[in-house]
Amino acid sequence: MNHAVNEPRSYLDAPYGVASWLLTKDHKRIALLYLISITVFFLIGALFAAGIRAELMTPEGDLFTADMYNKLFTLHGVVMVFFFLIPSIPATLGNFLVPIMCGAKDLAFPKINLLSWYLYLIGATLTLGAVFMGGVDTGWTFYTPYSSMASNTNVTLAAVGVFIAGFSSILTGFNFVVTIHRMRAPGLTWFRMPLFLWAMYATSLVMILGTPVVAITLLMVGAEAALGFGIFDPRVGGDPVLFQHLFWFYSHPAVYIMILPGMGVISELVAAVSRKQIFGYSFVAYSSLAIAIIGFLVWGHHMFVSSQSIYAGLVFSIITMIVAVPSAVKTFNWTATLYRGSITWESPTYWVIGFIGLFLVGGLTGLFLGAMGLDVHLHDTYFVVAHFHYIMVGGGVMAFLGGVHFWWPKMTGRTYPETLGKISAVLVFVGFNLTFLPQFVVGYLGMPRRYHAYPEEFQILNVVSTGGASVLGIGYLLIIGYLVASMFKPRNATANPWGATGLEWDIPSPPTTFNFEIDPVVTEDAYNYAGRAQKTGDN
Amino acid sequence: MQSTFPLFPQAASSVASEVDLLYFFILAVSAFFAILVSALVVFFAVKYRRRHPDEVGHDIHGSIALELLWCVIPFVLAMVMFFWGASLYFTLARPPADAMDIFVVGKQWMWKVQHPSGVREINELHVPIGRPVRITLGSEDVLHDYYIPAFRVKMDAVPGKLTTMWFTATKVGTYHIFCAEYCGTQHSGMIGQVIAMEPQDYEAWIGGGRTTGTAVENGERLFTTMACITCHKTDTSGRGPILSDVFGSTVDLQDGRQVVADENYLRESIMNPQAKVVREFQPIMPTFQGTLSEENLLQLIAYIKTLKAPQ
Amino acid sequence: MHPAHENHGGHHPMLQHHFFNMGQQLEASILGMWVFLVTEVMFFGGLFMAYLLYRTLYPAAWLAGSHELNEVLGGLNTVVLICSSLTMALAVRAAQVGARMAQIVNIILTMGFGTTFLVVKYYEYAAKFEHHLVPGAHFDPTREPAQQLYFSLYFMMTGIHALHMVVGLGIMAWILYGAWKGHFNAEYFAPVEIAGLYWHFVDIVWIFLFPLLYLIGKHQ
Amino acid sequence: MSHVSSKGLYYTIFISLIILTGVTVAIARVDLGAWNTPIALAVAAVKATLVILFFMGVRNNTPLTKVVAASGFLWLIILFGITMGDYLTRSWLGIPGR
Ligand code: HEA
Ligand code: HEA
Ligand code: HEC
Ligand code: CUA
Ligand SMILES: [Cu+2]
Repeated sequence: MNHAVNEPRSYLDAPYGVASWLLTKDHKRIALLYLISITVFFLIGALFAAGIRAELMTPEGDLFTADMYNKLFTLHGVVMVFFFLIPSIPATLGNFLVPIMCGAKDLAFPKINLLSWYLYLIGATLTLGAVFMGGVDTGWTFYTPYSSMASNTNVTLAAVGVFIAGFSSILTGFNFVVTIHRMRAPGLTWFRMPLFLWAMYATSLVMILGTPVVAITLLMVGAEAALGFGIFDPRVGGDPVLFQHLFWFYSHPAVYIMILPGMGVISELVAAVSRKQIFGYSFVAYSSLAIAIIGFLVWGHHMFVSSQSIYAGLVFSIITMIVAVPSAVKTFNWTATLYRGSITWESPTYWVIGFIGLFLVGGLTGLFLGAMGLDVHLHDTYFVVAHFHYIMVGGGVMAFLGGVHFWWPKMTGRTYPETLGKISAVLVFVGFNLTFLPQFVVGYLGMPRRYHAYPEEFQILNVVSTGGASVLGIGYLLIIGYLVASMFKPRNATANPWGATGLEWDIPSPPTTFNFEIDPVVTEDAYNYAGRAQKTGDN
Repeated sequence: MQSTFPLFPQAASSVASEVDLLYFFILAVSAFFAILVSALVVFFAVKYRRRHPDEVGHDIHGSIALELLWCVIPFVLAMVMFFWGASLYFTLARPPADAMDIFVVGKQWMWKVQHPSGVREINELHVPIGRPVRITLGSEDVLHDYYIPAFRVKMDAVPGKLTTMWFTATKVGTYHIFCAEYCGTQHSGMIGQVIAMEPQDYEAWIGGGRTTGTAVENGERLFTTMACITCHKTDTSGRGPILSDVFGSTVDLQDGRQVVADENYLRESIMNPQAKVVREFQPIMPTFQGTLSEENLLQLIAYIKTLKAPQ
Repeated sequence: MHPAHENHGGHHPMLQHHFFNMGQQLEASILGMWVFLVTEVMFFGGLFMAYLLYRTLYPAAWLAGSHELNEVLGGLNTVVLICSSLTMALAVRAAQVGARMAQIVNIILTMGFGTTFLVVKYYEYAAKFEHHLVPGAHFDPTREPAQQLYFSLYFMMTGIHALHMVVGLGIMAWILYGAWKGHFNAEYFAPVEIAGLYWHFVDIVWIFLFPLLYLIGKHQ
Repeated sequence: MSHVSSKGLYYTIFISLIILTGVTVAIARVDLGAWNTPIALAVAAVKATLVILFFMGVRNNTPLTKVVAASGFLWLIILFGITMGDYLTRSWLGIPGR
């Protein structure tokens, strides 16, 4: 690229210094701040996971005490869900891309965006404080009455931490909704929006409508644990199952907070790596909304054996099955997009293929759990653990890493070594399957989750799983290694290394502070690869 | 027990093979789609790989017919799964009328079992094969969950109420019992064994156990020692309602509501008597919260259930 | 500010750089506020859910609990809040027409009503402490246990509501400062408008809390 | 949205709200059986609607704002409806815990 003297500086260089970063209102810088923080929390969560897997090498509970083990999986779950996966794509890629894809200079409320990062940090610090003060042992689900009455660990502190982090997530969603409604560039109609925006919009709806409920619920648990308020206390007539209703009213939709952004990323990537209009654009767009909305009606599928009424169970089960259909629509449309595409074999493609495979397995095993009679056997076994890791790690994390690899040149202006990119994708894929495939088997055999010690006959499968986790861990560490290393190299990325469509690829890598020199006007549909080829052909 | 490296659980109850059948059905559907989609993705990715750097894909926008196809097929399959799963769940939820009653109480961190004959055991459960067993579950502290993988049954024990599950063991053997709801430090130690026996062996075993009376007898004794009898008499002279025939009847309450007197109603009437006050009575019955253990409660309920008005 | 290539000349001084014009900025903030209020509805919604369930399960306890509340004070507070909503609406109107003095007077009145509400609430709470109606170890043991549920919810609902009032007073103070400085006029009144939306929302919560907590079975 | 409502409108709404508060209190003293609570809630809902439409200006706002304002209440209905659906059908089967 030709650097003219008076060309505005990139967002990375324009004002320099620590304060200019910590007080920045630039959505792109906030995205990077988030990226660093969630990576730290991913590593913390992964360390807990390494602890879990190491303990489960042997059937006896020998490495850690039972209490210690319980704290390990609780914190693993809490950190991974609330401090890693929920903010992962929205707060990093979303923050970076939503304004750019809208053709706007920033999010609608830049200060609130910064506030959300600080709230996240405060929440995370409080929860980590709970770790240092001795940990929490309730499981990430905080079920009452154990959490409110029986556990003598730092439940209140951890709950308050999650409560505050919840507000950071609400603020992110709120910013996205307003930005997408009010700040789109002229010509950017709803059905010209990139599918990533649709996905972020749907995700934001869930954040806004669901998160407050879990916040107040955790507050009730805190009030009960700290002050003796008896809202879920059976001794005064309170119902512990009410907690489960309130918790899952948020936490089931929250699983879509974790996967919808990933689906959005994959939709972008599929189109870009095959240089093709996405197959069935409007179906993919609407299915995001369908998942977000119908996803609010199925929470009771976590409670089939909790003593909820069988009739409520029927309703939850049938809607659970229905909500699988929009996911199916997306999967088939991605596949069809590849048909007669022009598919590159660069690293994003590896992540796309990995995602589709693993998400499929994760999603399909959700159907086993949604069938009531079968869930009776599977509930709270390792089958469930395998199911959600397939979706959250195989789906969510793969999509996140795919997105990071795809937009890395745009975000940092640097490229990373392609070969390492491919090797790590394969390592993660193989390691992942080794870790979690055996858990389906051991789960159907009946091994319950949250078990510190287990019967001997389950050992071999658990050893395989731990071995797989080591491979997986190496894959992750490799990625972090070369991405960090690339930051120390000179900027060498071009504006559009993939030859992709989209407003973000029309501006320099890395972009300038206000993204666009000239306010963009959109005149064509998203993913208009054919039209673009036409244009260059005509020249 | 099992081999040292099992890959599939034993099936030792009447429902186990039905559950497995549904499992295989969904497995087959899943395998079909997983293989189909994965194969297509890899096939397309290879077949349509980029040949030269400026190439773009074909300009295909979609197809309504295809979209409908892959909405409808998964929907229909999912509905099959739903109905199958739901009907199986109904089977699992409704114990046969002739089932024998066993009481199980979960408590951090053990399972206390009480047979109808009054024999008790801890962390073990002896059952005869071929006979439906209905388990009434209670909890003394937090949530627990009684899980017998070989029988494919599981149910939460919820403090503050009673829950039910049932099974018919079909194969003699010893099987795992796990606590499947996280309940604190020794959650993974809250395990035990079901010992399924030939009926005659079971009779012998139960005969050899030492008891302090059957559950109903114990309940009757409690009814006197806890002074229930001072208010609940068999004629109208008591301050409380006559309890004969109350189980299963429809009770009129003070505030105009009507409830069916099931086990949970009886439980609540004893532990939190003022929650539902019977019409034309005063809310004077004291709470027995803290005085009666969950097991005693089950005995009292067993006794009240046997009370019948003279013909 | 930013050493921007962009020319602010001719733009309203309160226009932030990333908006095209004041209209877009106002619309964004109003939509933003409504979205925020939706989260508030859901936040209180969790408590209302618990209330609904337990009231259905334990009507007698709810009746007894409600009879412990002072209906007159609750009613007084309802009227106080409605007055504050009126003055708030008038304050927004004053900003819209650019009447500085009317803004100041109405905001001060709103704050006055808000403070009155909190003072009344303080006396109510004090009475509950005296009568051992605060759930937990000191709860009156002669009462039916389910009444604890009533009072747990009473304190959480009114407590969180009162907290919102306190926050509201803070916002009002900030708006008052802006009004004093004469910042708001027909072209730029978004802060007053969204502060008003917040204040009215808090009022609405109380409109529901009053009959649900204070007025159960008053005929009995 | 620079619509300015007249002061008179605000006073009218204010007076209606005060009257409706009086109505709630009065109705609570009459025995309407099972209807007491629904009517109290209906009056509260009317009051809330007045505040939302007039004081909060939704009446003159964009359709989008109207949808947003309604969505919170709609979602509460989902939460209340399904959860209560569970509790109210619990005894139907006559088997404890199902
Ligand atoms: C990102 C997270 C995520 C996502 C997206 C999902 C998606 C789904 N989940 Fe999962 N789930 C979790 C995370 C997630 N889940 C977690 C964390 C838990 C455990 C919580 C805990 O207890 O700690 C859990 C638990 C859980 C349970 C409770 C298990 C139990 O505890 O007993 C159930 C039960 O119904 C369930 C079902 C489903 C279903 C049906 C989907 C569907 O949305 C999946 C839809 C996708 C597909 C179906 C694949 C694509 C479709 C095709 C290729 C076409 C073929 C399709 C058909 C024939 C229908 N999940
Ligand atoms: C986004 C969410 C997320 C992510 C990314 C992960 C990642 C992983 N999880 Fe996680 N997990 C959850 C969410 C997540 N998990 C949740 C919500 C629960 C439920 C908690 C609860 O029950 O309350 C759970 C529970 C859970 C359990 C069940 C514990 C139990 O029930 O007793 C297990 C067991 O294997 C496990 C394993 C793993 C592994 C191996 C990874 C891997 O992907 C991690 C890979 C990383 C490493 C392995 C570490 C880095 C590598 C090294 C330091 C090298 C050395 C490695 C070894 C010696 C092994 N997880
Ligand atoms: C002080 C008197 C008193 C004592 C002691 C007492 N009860 Fe009661 N009981 C009552 C009264 C009065 C009622 C009806 C009002 C009500 O429902 O609270 C009642 C109701 C009941 C009911 C519901 C009956 C129905 O018709 O629905 C059951 C069951 C019950 N009692 C069981 C017991 C048991 C078991 C004990 C002892 C452990 C006991 N009671 C001790 C006075 C008493
Ligand atoms: Cu008992 Cu887990
Ligand atoms: Cu779910």
